[in-house]
Order: sequence, then structure tokens, then C-alpha cells
Amino acid sequence: MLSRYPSTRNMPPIRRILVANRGEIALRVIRTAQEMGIETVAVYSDADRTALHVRRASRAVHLGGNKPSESYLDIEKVVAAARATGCDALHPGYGFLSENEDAAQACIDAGIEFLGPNPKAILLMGDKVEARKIAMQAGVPLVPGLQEDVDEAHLVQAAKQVGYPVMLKAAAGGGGKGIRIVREEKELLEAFHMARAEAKGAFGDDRVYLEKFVTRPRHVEIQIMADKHGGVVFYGERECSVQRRHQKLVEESPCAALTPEVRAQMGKAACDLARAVNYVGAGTVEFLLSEGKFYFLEMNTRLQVEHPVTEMRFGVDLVREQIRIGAGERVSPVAEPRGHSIEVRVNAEDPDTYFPSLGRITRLNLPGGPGVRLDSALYRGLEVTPYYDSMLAKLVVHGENREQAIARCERALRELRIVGVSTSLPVALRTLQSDEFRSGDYDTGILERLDRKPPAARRELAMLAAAATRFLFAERAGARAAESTATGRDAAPRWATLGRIERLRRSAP
Amino acid sequence: MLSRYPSTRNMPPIRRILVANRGEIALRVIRTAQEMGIETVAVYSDADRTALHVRRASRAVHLGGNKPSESYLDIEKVVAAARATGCDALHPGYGFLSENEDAAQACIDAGIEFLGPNPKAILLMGDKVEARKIAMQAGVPLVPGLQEDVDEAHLVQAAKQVGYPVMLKAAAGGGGKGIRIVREEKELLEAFHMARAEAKGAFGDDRVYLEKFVTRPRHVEIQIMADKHGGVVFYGERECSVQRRHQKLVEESPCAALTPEVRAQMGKAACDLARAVNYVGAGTVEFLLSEGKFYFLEMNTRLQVEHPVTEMRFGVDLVREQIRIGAGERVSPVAEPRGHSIEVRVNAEDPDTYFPSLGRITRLNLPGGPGVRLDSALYRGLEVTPYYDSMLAKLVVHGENREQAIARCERALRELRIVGVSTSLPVALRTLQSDEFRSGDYDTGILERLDRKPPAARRELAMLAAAATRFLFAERAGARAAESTATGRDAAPRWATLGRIERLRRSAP
Amino acid sequence: MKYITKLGGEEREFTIERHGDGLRARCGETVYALDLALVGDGATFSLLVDGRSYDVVADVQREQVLLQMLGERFVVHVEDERERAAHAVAGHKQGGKRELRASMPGIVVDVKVEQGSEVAEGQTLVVLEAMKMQNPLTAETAGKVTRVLCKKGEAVAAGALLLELE
Amino acid sequence: MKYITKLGGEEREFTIERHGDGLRARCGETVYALDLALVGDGATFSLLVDGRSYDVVADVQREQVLLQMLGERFVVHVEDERERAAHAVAGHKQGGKRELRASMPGIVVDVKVEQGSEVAEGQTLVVLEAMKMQNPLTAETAGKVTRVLCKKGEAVAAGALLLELE
Repeated sequence: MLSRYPSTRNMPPIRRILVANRGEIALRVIRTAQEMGIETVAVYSDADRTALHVRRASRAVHLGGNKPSESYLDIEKVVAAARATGCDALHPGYGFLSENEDAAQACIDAGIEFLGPNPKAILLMGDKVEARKIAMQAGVPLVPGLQEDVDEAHLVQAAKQVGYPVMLKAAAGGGGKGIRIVREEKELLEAFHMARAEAKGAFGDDRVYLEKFVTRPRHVEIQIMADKHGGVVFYGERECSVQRRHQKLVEESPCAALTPEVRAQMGKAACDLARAVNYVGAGTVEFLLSEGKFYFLEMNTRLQVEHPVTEMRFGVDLVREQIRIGAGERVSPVAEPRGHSIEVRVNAEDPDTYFPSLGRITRLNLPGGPGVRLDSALYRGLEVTPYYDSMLAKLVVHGENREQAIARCERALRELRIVGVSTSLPVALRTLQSDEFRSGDYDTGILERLDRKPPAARRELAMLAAAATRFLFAERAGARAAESTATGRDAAPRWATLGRIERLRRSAP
Repeated sequence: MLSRYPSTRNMPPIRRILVANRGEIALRVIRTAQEMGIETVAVYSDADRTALHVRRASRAVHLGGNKPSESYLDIEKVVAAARATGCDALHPGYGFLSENEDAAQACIDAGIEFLGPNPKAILLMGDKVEARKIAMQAGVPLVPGLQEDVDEAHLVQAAKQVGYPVMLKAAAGGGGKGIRIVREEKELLEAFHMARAEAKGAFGDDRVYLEKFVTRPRHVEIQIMADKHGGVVFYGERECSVQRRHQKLVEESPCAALTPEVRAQMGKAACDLARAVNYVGAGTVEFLLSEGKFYFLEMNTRLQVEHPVTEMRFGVDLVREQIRIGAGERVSPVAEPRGHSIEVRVNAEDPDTYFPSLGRITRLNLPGGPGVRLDSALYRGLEVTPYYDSMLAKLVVHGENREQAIARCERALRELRIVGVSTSLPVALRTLQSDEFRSGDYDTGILERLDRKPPAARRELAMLAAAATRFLFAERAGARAAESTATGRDAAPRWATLGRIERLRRSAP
Repeated sequence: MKYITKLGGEEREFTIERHGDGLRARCGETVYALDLALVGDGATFSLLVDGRSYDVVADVQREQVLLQMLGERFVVHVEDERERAAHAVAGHKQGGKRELRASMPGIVVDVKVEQGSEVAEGQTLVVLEAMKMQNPLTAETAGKVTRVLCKKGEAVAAGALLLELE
Repeated sequence: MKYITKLGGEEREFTIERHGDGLRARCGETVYALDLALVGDGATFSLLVDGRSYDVVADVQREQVLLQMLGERFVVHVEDERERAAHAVAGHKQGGKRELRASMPGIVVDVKVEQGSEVAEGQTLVVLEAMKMQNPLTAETAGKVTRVLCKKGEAVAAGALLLELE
């Protein structure tokens, strides 16, 4: 039924895609595939039987288990599902198998198009030390430091050469784990031993490298897209400096600190790196930007969480591009970007303590109106479990300029209501309202400096509102109690009664 | 609090706007005002105490009553509310007071900026005969016919001159009321007398005019924007031929049948007409398009329901432009349009009979993902009453081209779920899937020709699904009955019990 | 259990039973493997038919199932075999008594019949106004008006009994 | 009725009563005219304070009111005057008995105390893992552990009683 109206021009030979993921990114892929007249096959764990990605796909295959290792991370099961359902391609999304070279290889072996780069490119870019080597060879600027595993003998001299403060990083690390900053020579040796031990413990690999600690760095990344014919394009940059524990919270494009010249240099560097590893598909090259200079950080060989920021500015569907490229087509011409985009990630967590928040979504109000996009697999009744990532939704806005985009994002944040779990929404709102963010002159330390307390006037109002709702509830419970006394039945305890009234009200036809 | 970060450049002197409307258009205005740091004052009838426009505005004023005449149409009450709350502007939305010259005049008299044209322009364009006269003087093409009230003496000759079939229209009419088509001379006189009588009855004004009946007409309209300094621009066209009883259901832009040359001519004609009446603000000039020629139909002196179609293609916020212009600023430069947009109106009505459907919204799933915008004042728990217009929401999508936009719109239509009332969604889906719509070669008769029956394969599936859900319900009710028997309580009738189980499930924390 | 489903003029009979973790449905020669799961909100279902996935909203009101799926809306009448048997008996007893009820809340703007009127199938009986539109309520089959329970100008709730016919 | 509200370290007392069609709230010298209406879904409120409009989601769990408004989230503790009086009495009787409960479902990865341990304010008592993160649960005030009700490796539900202290 879905393929009733296939495109008549040059239709790719991809007819059915296995979506090897869950949550909003699985839904993201399903949406575009559906729009292209391509069937999708969802896979699911026990916990995800009624998840939205299962309900919206054309077909669904049960993998079993709740733990990712029993389901979404099990290469054998996933590839078997793809073969059993006659899929000709597999989209890994982000996370799970997206940067797993074995998964890419298993697809190739099964004759299924892996919608991502070749296994070699995944492997090379996944190793920090290798990635730095290749970047250096490709002429991509690096943070001054050692590209090799450091040993104790050369450590002190190397650090002096690079200049303090320096950073020690686990070669196999990621997500900020295993990083130590050393400000003086006397701290160096002890920090080095601890970094090695930590790296060993966390990644089973004790290689550590050393580099200059960049002051007031901004995290800026380039979105690239490469085809199988050597074509590589880039879609501008994304500024991702609003992060904590190296987890991004707010992303925007363009970056307020980037000049057209530096942007062009960064874009060229990213494309050069992609060419150096015969890259195919969507990828992101991350840089540190500091005092007008940029340094290669790492390459993510997949579609990023924050890709909609780019899509809204460039009027492009990056998942569609991935599928087209997987089918052997060439990269599309890149349109002129328009306006400004901001993305806010909405996580299930306590906004004060950052603790994860679990529970059932009992109410949901989604934002709407001009320039607002919501990517999420949320639905009323969803049980937020401890098995998976805590990201519930991505709110993305677009405006004619940065000021308008910020105002629009604030407006949409106020409209978005999630009841049943706590979310990071208030932290995002506070960020958008901070002078530092509004000035555009911020760096990766912005969230640490953020005052997360609501302003006094709002706190006062909240206390008044809380008292007033309790008054109304008590009044209604009283009326109800009087009524049941009158009808001869026992009055239930007031809270129980009130709950019941509300429930009856709600379920009225 | 909202104006904590006013724009530093050239901030308009509008600080607070009274929104003289309800539903999605009131919310639309509130959203943009909030993004501009401008306060809003909502007004509401008794039925609308908890409506979304009341909850989202900065302030709210109760007008009383449920009938429009007691609230949203009461100029005195509305203007008094604006004065009492210190508003410096009033936005009329569409419908209600938006094309009421007395409302515009009352605002001027109260020193409040009416965000629309001057009363004279409203009056002139509101009278079909006057509007045709002015259009003719401004060189705007008209359907051949008489611009004056026709009298019996000249009728037969005029009809012959214009050529059959001809149309008789009430001068004061609108929305398709009071229109008669005459195919032969012998029907002419009787039709004329009936048209006069109908016009008198419906509008209290029996003037009727005569014009050529255009074959296979498309309804195409031009969005214009004019400032107080004589600047007039246009934002391309909207194709609105998917309509029944002259109520639009699906709109798109660009129009598949318009060449760049004809588009430029239509745009110029619309701007010339606006200049001829010293037009200020947003307006729409409607044309019939037939066989490459276009004819003036009427001018709507307000923001149209379907304005988001234009906003998505041009990356513009038309409400923001209205407010800027009201504050004395000049029209902005018009950006190059991008891609293709489609809007679907979602009405509360039975899709088979087109009867209105009333009730409480019990469940709501909103569409999301790339290129999707939803403008609506819907919320779970909303009571759809008979007092107001039946439009519940507008779904607007944008894609890189027409084919992609249609596919995206289909996808989003499937995601949008409204439970509690019937809606026109299935009719819109059937339209988008029809060969006639897909070909782009359609006219205002498309809906009459539409086969509204779901395909056989879907009907089969629906029967299977219905049987399966009844099986599951019966099974669960049986389990529940067994359980209550076991615990010694009486088993409630099975349907009642099941309802209760669901209710308890739903209200669990 | 056997279910007789009706949609428009069509009728299908399905036999549904538990089978392993899921359900098995039979319709004539065709057998479907079903997996039907209730989603958290109580009226949404995830239905897998031979591995194909459908997101279904089902409002089950006794024998009438109001479905939303595939972007469509279906009103399916479903009887199980016991209900069908019960109705066959009841049909004999009740004779042809029928009711005309308001399909929506509104104002009665016209009552076109009176007690004792003979009406033809499709004939307009009452005109209701709601949402600025006039809606004629017509006779489903030919018959005779036995009681008139509404009058012109009266406001009525949805489902209100307007006429009785036989 | 008098309400004592607490948010963070702040405390405000409001006297609320019916006044015409709406409510009147007093806090010290300040008087507010309120209009509070429950929205259809049962936990959303439209609150007008002197004509200013606020869209409020309120989850009232006895004396704790979890609010969403103005894009913020507030956990406000609200006692009415009768509850305050009752608590004053209960406080004397109960002594200092306290409980440590799981703030979320998860796995107990470490229990840092045993029965009889003396603990200082802020000391980590139990470490819970959920959503790939380890979360230390700490002592709100100094005291002594009287009972340990969880053990390392155990999966616990949200709200599960982990320790008792006094």
C-alpha cells in the first residue's frame, strides 16, 4: 500500500529497510522511509512491544529481552531479522550498532546495505589515536599534543613542549570519561598513573595521550555527507557547547562565533578528513573552537542526535540523503542556509539533581505553531524504564535570526508539558534566558556557571498557585463528602474521593 | 517578565495586544506576540473559560455569554476590554470582527491600533459590486459580466453578451451563498427572481450581479502585505481549489498550474488593487484561474486561515509582519520561496455525511518530525461545542518539492489522531491519495468527484481489527469477572467492568 | 469465539482463538497470526498481522467498534456468536419498533412529521441546527411515527430521543 | 482557610477564601483576586491572578504539590492550618524516626552502612543505579541506622523502603 505511488524518477533499489534502533531516532527513520514509499521493519525488546517505533513501522520483529545486549545490540539477531523480512538495507540510527564495525561487516556479508560508512572508516575513526594520525595527515588542525600513546619517559618533556595546562585522555575513551587536566608539572606523574588505571578499568585499554588544554573552548561540529562516487559536501556547522558531563543539552546553528572564513576552513577540513577514509554517508567532524582557531576533536561516523538543527536551516532531509546515497545516488547540491535553528534535548531527569526520573507519562502537551519541530517517541501511557537512554524528546525551532529563534524556543518550551516524570526542560529554559547564552559569547563551561534557581517572582507565584489548587481540591472534596453523606453512603477519605471524582470526570464519554 | 529582553533595535511602540478572537488563530497571534516580547490580552466567552487562548495569553478578560454576539462579536465589550487593560493594539484574527469596518473605526476612536486595514478599505472590499468597480479601475482582470446591480430590463442582453453559462451572485454574499448558475436563456428570468429573493433573505440586500461562469476554475489567491508608507509586497500564491460548499479543505503553494509569467501578473494585479484602496496590513486577493487566464474574485481584508502555507515556503512570520506594520514599520524584503507546502484543515465533522460532530476530546496524538507544523487550540478534555466554527486544527507540511510534500502530508495525517469527535481527516487523506490531486491538474470540482470509500484491503483489515479488539476486551473482562468471583464480590456486567479496569489503569500514578 | 463483522454492505466472519503468545484468526480459508497489545492509554492497540504492524485506536461501544487506523475511520459492527443468537430471538419479540435520536446536540429547527404520519425511507423527519449548519435527520426505513418527543425551537442533547416509529 | 507554603528555604502564608465568582488570597498586606478553573483533563488549571493568566499543571499528592508553570517545575509543600496543628502534635509523639526510600526504580549497587551505624548529614548511605548512572542516596540529617532493608545487587521499585534511621 505504501509503495502505491513510487517515484517515477530514478527510484533507488532500496525497497525495505530494517531500523536497528528504538525511540525517536527509529521513528525519525521510519517517517522519512514512509515518505519515500519504502517499507520499514522495526525490531523490539520485550519492554518495547507497544513503543511508537513498533506501531509506526510497516512490520515488526520481536528480538526478546529487555537489556540492549539481548536485543538492539545483538548483531546476529538484528541481521537475522533483516534477512528474514527481506530487507535490502539497514539503518542503525545513533548509539547501539551505529558505530560498530562488526555490524557494518555483518550487513555486507549478508548482502544488506548498511546505511553508514564502511567498517574500516568506523574502526579508524573510533580509535582516538588513529583518528588523530589520519587527521594530521589530511592537514586537519589538531590540538597541540602527542598523537601517540605517551610513555612515562617522554611525558614531562612533551607536556613542557605543549605548554600547561595539559590534558590526559584515554585513547579508547568517549563521552568525557577518563579525562584529567594537569595545571603544573608537579601534578603530572600522579595524574598520569591514575589516568592509565582509569582507562584500563573503564575501557580495558590503558593507552593515554596528552594534549594542550584549550581555554574557553567551544564545541563546534561540521555535518558532512559523502556518496560512493567520491562526492563530499558539508552543511555548515552546529554549536554544541551547552553540555554537562560531555552530554549536550542545547545545540544551535549557525555558531555565533564563527566567521565565514573560519567556517569555510572547517568545512574543508571536515571534507578532507572524510575523503581520507573513503567515507560514505552522514558524518560529523567535531572541533574545538577557541580564540578564532579550531582543532580536530573526533569524528562521529553516524547521524547525530542534533541533525535536525541542520535540516531546518538547510531545508534538507538528511535521512533521505542517507538512503539515496545507500542506493548509489550522488550527494544533492547544498541549498543556501536560512535563518537560525536551536535544538533542546528533553531528558527524563530531575532538573535540580540531574538524577534520572522514571515513571509513566500521564499527560502530554506538545508545542505547535510556526517554526517548531518535535522529534520524539513519547506518548501518553509510555513507561519510562531504566533500560534505555533518558532522552525523551528533541525540541527544534527555526527563526529568521538568532534572537527570534531563542524567543521561539522559549515559547515552545513553555508549551511543552510532560507529566509523570521530571525533565530537564527547566534547565534548558534557564539557559536560553541567561545573559551568557543570549550574548552568544559562551563556551563549554556555560552550564556549570548557570544559576538554575527560578527568579523570586516566579517562586512567589508558584507558592500562591499551590495553595490555591489545594484550596480548590479541598472545596471539591468537601462538596463530594457532603453529597455522599446526603445519599447515605460513607464519605471516603477526602484525597481518595477527590481522585475518584477526577477519574470519573476524565472517563466520561 | 515577558518583556525582560526587548529587542534593542527599533522596538515597535506596541507593548500589549488585545486578541479579539478564540481558537487556533488567537493562539497563533499570542505565540508571535510572546516571541516579540509583547503582552497579550485574551477575551473569552463563558464556554471558553479554560480554552487554550485564555491559558496562554498574558492576561484574560471575561466577556460573558456563549453566543458570539454576546462576546467575540460585541464591539463595545471588546474595545472596552482593550482600554481597561491598557492595550495599544487589537488583532482581530479571521472571522468575528476581522472584516468589520465598525470594529476598525471603534479602535481608531479609542486610540487603539487595529491590526488590519482602514475602515474604508474594509467597507469597499466587503461590497462585491464596489470591489469589482475598483478592481476594474485598477486594471485587474475581471470575469466578463456586469459590475453593477443588474435590473430586469438589461438582464437578457447582458447575459447574451457575456455568453452562457452565466452566474447570478448576491452583491452582499460570501462563502458561496446566493449563487445561481444559468445555462440557457429560458432559465434566466426565474433564476434572477429567486436569486434576488434569496439575497434579500440571507443578507437583507437584494442586489444581484451577473457574470460569466468560468469552466474548470481553480481558486488561486495572492498573499499581500502593505505598510503605512505605500510599500506593498506579495508572497506568491496559494492554490485553494479543494473545497466544498466554498469551504476550503486542502491548500497548497505553489499552484501547479501557474507559470512564472502569470504569477508575476497576478502578484502585480493584487498589489495594484491594494494600492487603489490605500490598503495596510495583510490581505488576500482571490482569483479564478482557468485556461491560463485569471479573474478577480474578491479581496479578503484580513489574515487568512491558510496563511501558514505561505509562511513555511517563504520563511516569514506574517503575524509578526502585521504587528511591525501596525507599529509603523515598513514591509520586509520578501525572501525567495523554498520547496512546497500543503495545509489540511481538520474539521469536527462526520467524514461520510459532513455533519458536525460534537463531544469531548478524550485522546490526542499529534504529528511530529521534519517539515510538520500543527496550528490548533486542541487539548485533551476540550469540549467541542455547537457555538463556534467546526475547525479543530490546521496541519501544514513543507517538503523539497510537491511529491515530497504530499507524501509528508499523508504521513502526518496518519500520525494525527483525534478521539472523541469525528473529523474530516479521512477525506483529506483520500484527496491526497487521489490520482487527480497527485497529477496537479484539478479544479474546484475535485471534492465532488472524489471517491471517499476506503480501499477494499483496508476495509478487510478494519473488520479483522474490530473482531480482534472485541476478542481481547471479552478475554480481559472474563479474567476480571473470574477474579471478582474468586474474591467473593459480585461480578459487574462485563462492559461496565472493563471500563472500570481501563479507568483504573489510566489513573495509576 | 466466532465474530460476525459488518462494514458498509460487507460482512465477514472471523474465528479467533489464543494460539501460543498471540492470537489466530480464521476467515474462510485464510488464517492470520495476530499479536494484539493494549497501549498504556487504554484505547490504543498495537496490532501485528502476520508481522505487519498497525496502530489502532478502538473505541468499543458494545457491538459497535469505532476504529481509527491507516489514517481512516471505520465504524464496524461486531457480534459474537452468542450475541447473534440472542438477537435472533429478540428480533421476533420486538417487532419493528425504532427510535430517532439526535445525532448531536443542537436546536430543533423543524419537525416535519406528526404522530401517525406515514413516512418513506429517506424522508426528512426533523431538522437539527448545530455549528451554524442545518442537518436533516431522515427515516432509515419506511414506517409510521408513533410518538413525537421534541418540538421546534427546543435545544436537545446528543442522543436525545426525538421520535418513535414502527 | 490558611495555607502555609514552603519552597526551597522560603515560607509564605496565604489565607484563601471564596469571594464572588472567584477566590481571594491574602499574604501579609497583599491581596490577590484569583480565578481558578479546572481544565478538562483533571490536573491542569487555568489560574487568573488579578487578570494575569497562568496555565498550571498541578499534581497534588497530599501536602506536596508538584507544579509546572511558566516553563518551570516547582515542588511546593503546602499545609493547611489544621494539618499544621496535627503535625505539631504528631511530631512530639513520633520522635525522630526517618526513612530512606528509593527515589527511583533501580539496582542497589552498594549499601554503605549497616544496622547501628552512626551517620553524618550528607553521608552516602546507599548507591542506586538506574539509566546507566550511579546515584548516591545521602542522609538528610545526622542519626543512627536502625534497620537495613535492602542488599547489594537487589532490584528495587521507586519508593521502596531501603533503610530506617532515627
